[in-house]
Amino acid sequence: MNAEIKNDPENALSNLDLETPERPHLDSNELIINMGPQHPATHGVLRIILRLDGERVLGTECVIGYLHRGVEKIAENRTYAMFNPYVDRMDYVAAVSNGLGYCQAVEKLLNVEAPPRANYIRVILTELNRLASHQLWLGTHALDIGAMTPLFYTFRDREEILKIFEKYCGARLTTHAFRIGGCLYETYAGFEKEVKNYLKYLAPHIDEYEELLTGNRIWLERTKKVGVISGADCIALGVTGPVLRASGVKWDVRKAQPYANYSEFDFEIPTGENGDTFDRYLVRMAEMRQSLRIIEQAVSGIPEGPIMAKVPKVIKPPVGEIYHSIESPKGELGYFIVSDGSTQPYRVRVRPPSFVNLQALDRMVRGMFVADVVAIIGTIDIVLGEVDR
Amino acid sequence: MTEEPKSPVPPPPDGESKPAPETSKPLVATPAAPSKPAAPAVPAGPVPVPWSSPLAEKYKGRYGPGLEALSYLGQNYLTVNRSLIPGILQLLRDEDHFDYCVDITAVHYPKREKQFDVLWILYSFPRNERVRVKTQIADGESLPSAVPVWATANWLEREVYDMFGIKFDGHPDLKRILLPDGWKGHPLRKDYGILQQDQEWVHINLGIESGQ
Amino acid sequence: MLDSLMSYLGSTLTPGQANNQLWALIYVFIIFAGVSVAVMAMNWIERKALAHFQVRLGPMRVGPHGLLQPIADAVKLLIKEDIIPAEADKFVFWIAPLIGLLASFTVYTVVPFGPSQAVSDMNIGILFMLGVSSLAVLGVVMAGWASNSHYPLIGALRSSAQMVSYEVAMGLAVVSAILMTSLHGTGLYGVSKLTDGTGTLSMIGIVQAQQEQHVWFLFKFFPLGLIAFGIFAIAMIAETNRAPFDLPEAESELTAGYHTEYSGLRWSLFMLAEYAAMIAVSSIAVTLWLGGWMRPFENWLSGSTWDFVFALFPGLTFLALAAIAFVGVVRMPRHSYFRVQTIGLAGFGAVLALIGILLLSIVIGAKFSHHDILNRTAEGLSSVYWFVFKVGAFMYLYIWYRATWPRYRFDQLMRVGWKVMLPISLGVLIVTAIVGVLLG
Amino acid sequence: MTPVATPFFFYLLSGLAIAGGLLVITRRNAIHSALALIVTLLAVAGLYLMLYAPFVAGVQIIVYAGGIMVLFLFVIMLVSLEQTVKERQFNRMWPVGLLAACSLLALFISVFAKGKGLFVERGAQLPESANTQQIGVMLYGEAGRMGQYTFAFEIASLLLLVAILGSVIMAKKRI
Repeated sequence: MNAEIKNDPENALSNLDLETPERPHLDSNELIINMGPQHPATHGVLRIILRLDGERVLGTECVIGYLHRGVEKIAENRTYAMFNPYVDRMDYVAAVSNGLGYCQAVEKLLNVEAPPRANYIRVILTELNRLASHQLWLGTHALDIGAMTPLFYTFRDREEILKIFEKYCGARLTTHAFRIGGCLYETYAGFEKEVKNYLKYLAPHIDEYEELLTGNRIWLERTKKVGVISGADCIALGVTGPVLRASGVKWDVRKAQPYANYSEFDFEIPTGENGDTFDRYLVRMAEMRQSLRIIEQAVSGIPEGPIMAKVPKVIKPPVGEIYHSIESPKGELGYFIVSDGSTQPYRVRVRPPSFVNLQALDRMVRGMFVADVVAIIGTIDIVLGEVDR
Repeated sequence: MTEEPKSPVPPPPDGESKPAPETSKPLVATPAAPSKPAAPAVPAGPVPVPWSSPLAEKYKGRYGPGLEALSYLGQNYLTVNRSLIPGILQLLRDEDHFDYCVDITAVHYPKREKQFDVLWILYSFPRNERVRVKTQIADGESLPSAVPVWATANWLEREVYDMFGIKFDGHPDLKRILLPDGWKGHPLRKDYGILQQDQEWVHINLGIESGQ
Repeated sequence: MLDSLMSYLGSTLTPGQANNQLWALIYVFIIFAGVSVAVMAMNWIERKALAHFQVRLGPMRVGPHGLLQPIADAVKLLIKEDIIPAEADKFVFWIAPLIGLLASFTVYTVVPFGPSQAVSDMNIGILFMLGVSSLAVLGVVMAGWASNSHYPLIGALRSSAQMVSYEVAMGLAVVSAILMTSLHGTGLYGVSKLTDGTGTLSMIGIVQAQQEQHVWFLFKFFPLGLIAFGIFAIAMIAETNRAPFDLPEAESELTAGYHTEYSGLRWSLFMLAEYAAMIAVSSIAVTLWLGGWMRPFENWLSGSTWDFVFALFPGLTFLALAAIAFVGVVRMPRHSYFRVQTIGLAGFGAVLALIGILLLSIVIGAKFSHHDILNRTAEGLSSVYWFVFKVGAFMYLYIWYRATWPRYRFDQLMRVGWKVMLPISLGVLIVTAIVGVLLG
Repeated sequence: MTPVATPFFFYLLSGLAIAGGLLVITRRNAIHSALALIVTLLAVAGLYLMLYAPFVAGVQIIVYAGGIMVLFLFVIMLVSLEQTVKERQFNRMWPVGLLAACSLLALFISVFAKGKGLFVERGAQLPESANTQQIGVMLYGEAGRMGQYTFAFEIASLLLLVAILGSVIMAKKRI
């Protein structure tokens, strides 16, 4: 009664999922279990159908779309400026990155360049947002693995970043910080000082996170050799971001094809070796430290000058199409925009890193245990708002 | 992977002075050129120019008239006939190391005879170069699936199918991905209104008259 | 009536041994109420301590510093709708929490809070405790099965597998402690002789053995006792399904494990059973290795003066708690909103202070009056206090673990249980036996 | 040490054991049968206690009620129950079962008819605390002397060890 037999056509998995790496030795009943969409560990409304042999995962199928809001369709019915706030609602834990990517893509289409001071502000805020995103990831990921305490530590520190955002643009989460052509708001008085203070404050706290987790035996056992994916598999599956880097591929859009003014800053791309959950954790921790470095340099070198390029009130890019991508905290976030010369984009395609990375879940969880599934979902660092758009 | 490899694509010989001349890094927003920040966004903007590089020449030589290599704002793309599709993608990956399929998407032009543009946005790690492959198909026509070439094409093609109704032959599991399985209509088509929805589905599954 | 009540007070036997059914009943009620209150207090302390580990405040609204939060929770749980899933096996669903609760409360019959402060002293006390607490698994398994849902089922399977496997290592660790009761020795590796027929399974007998040997079994045959204790301390966390072995209730994987489908009163019965079981296994650990009701430093700080000083501890503890409450009163914001809370906290402090003064006066009175019943009461208070103090330390450890550690995965848990704990506990048992015989 | 309300508890526990036993064979739901079996086992443990055999009672609870029955439940839960509920409970073995039941009944009746004289009068009743030690002495012996059942006990444990090894070999693909 409690186990559905696998040949049930109603619940059969896709044929992709039925080719399993190993047949169970004893022909025990395979259990099909449904995880989500209301499940605490799926980070939103992700539904995963797991096919289990005991506690071992034979295959998965992700059912997504519960948060689909038709962002791309909305874009076609809004002007370029009006669509700008919508992008914040995709990856809502890294709204600033989304805005940066969109604004730069439209600027490229308009053939406009944001002034240097605007670029500095953008880099500072984007990197702060990367820190906030990684902190949220760390807290929830640790919570999935059963460590409660890091969550509260990271949220305490993330709060300070959100306060900076709030002071800068009035919003904490969906910031709408940037405008096409630069920034709307000048930095508030004491912005540099506050950011610098925050950097000083956070650096020891990152050590504190690591102290709680990095050497912890249980943490090591739960993350090492779990969800291993090779660099070649990552590339084939289009996986980008920290997941790709943890598999040993040293690739970061900020270095490979620098946007904004990332080429002016000195930072490193942290990479892992084994491509397991632990390496992804280490890569993200190292990335947080690199972000601190970037912000440090940006805050020290922020020039005076205008913050807005000359952009017409009514934005009418010439006919054409453009693809622009940035390194969001999750991976390569791309915008493909087609203009027909009118005030509204003809088509906006978002290349969401979470969506593409989530596809690698199946590859990562095969042969793992149910308990690892939550660890692996956490380690991919998805945001369902971005997966479903 | 190298961080910033030297692109094998040499600068184009013709000195056509377009706003974004081709550089070794076509996607960089040219930080060293702040001289014209105020280029007014006149509708008569830049036009695509032919893209000449060894890569483009190679494919032109191989496929001839079925292929056009263009460059717009420094971004290169190949417009190809539908018939070339599985072959050229395979070649791009195998011979020219475009090992990373960034995205697959489509654009709907309802007034054209061949209504859909389907695009493959590709990236090569060794060359640090992006290229877009673009083809046109009519409504109801299908395309060969790129899943054997790049595994990532699986979900991307499903999304294109979901949103545009373009079928991909040989796809292992072509079904809707973001919308519910029983939904009727493909919302990113231009003839699908922004307020439109599958009333019947909403009625049956949600028990309400309309989601609005 | 009163005579028969009072007559027992001079006895040095447990009511069960003295065959005093009335006092046995009174003890049962005291223990039942005490454990229930302890669970509620533990609930508050856990939430507060966990909150302070995690840079937050915890409950602050209901009562001063959330002191009334457990009561509010209890009321909420009692009046909540009691949901039974449509396809559930109603009878089993209904009886499962009761079995768990019964098992974890029955265990307290033999817990020796003091030399005579137990409902009864059974000849097979420790065996009884292990046996009855192992029945709690049945409640978990039945709950998981009766819910007719996947997550509870997997949770139940996990927890039964976990409890059954850790029981083995736990039992072997217990056996090595029991072995020590028959191996006389006066210190770490002091004079030791094997004596026939002095070993015992009785809980009170085990503590008395430690008293006679002048050593807590934790320190006996150092480090053997320590290792056995360590094994037990780990296994008992696994037995009670607490972090880092809280897999049956791992919310990130199985929502809430075997009690996913339970709500309201039934759910609270599970919680009550879980916390009662935690206290029960901690009592076993305290009895077996930490000298039960014995006060600390009986060897170093011996003599009647020191006895008196340590006997003052219970009263002083309550006075200290009262002092903390009064500090809280002083620090409470002077605002009309907080008036009720301030008065409440002051009253709470006053009650604590009264209890403290009462305890102190009993102890001081016993010291100077040499009245038999007063003496015995003072002794009993001291014993119960030290027992509860040690158990409380374990409870704090439970909270500390939960705040610090991630969760084990199931296979890792099993590996630790079978491949690490079992061999070590077996080895400790054998080495203890060899050492005992060699020194005997 | 005076026994507590012996006749009452004896009849209560025996009644529970018999009722549990009947439920075990009449319930269609295997889980319910298992639960009834647990009741029977606990009642039997109580009867042991009344016979001043606390050690046996404790072991009965730990091993049967706590250990074996959990494994039973474990197995029953893992197999699909819906079919077993529908299946006919009594198969063709019922004549054999009937024969066994009848002979058991005959045995009981004969014992009842012969009465007390059938049993050997045992020695003085042991105190409760010595009981556990007596078991130990019988199984392991005293200093310098082998116990009455040491050999049988060791053989039994060896047998169990072999059984464990066998089951491991059968269950494990590669060792």
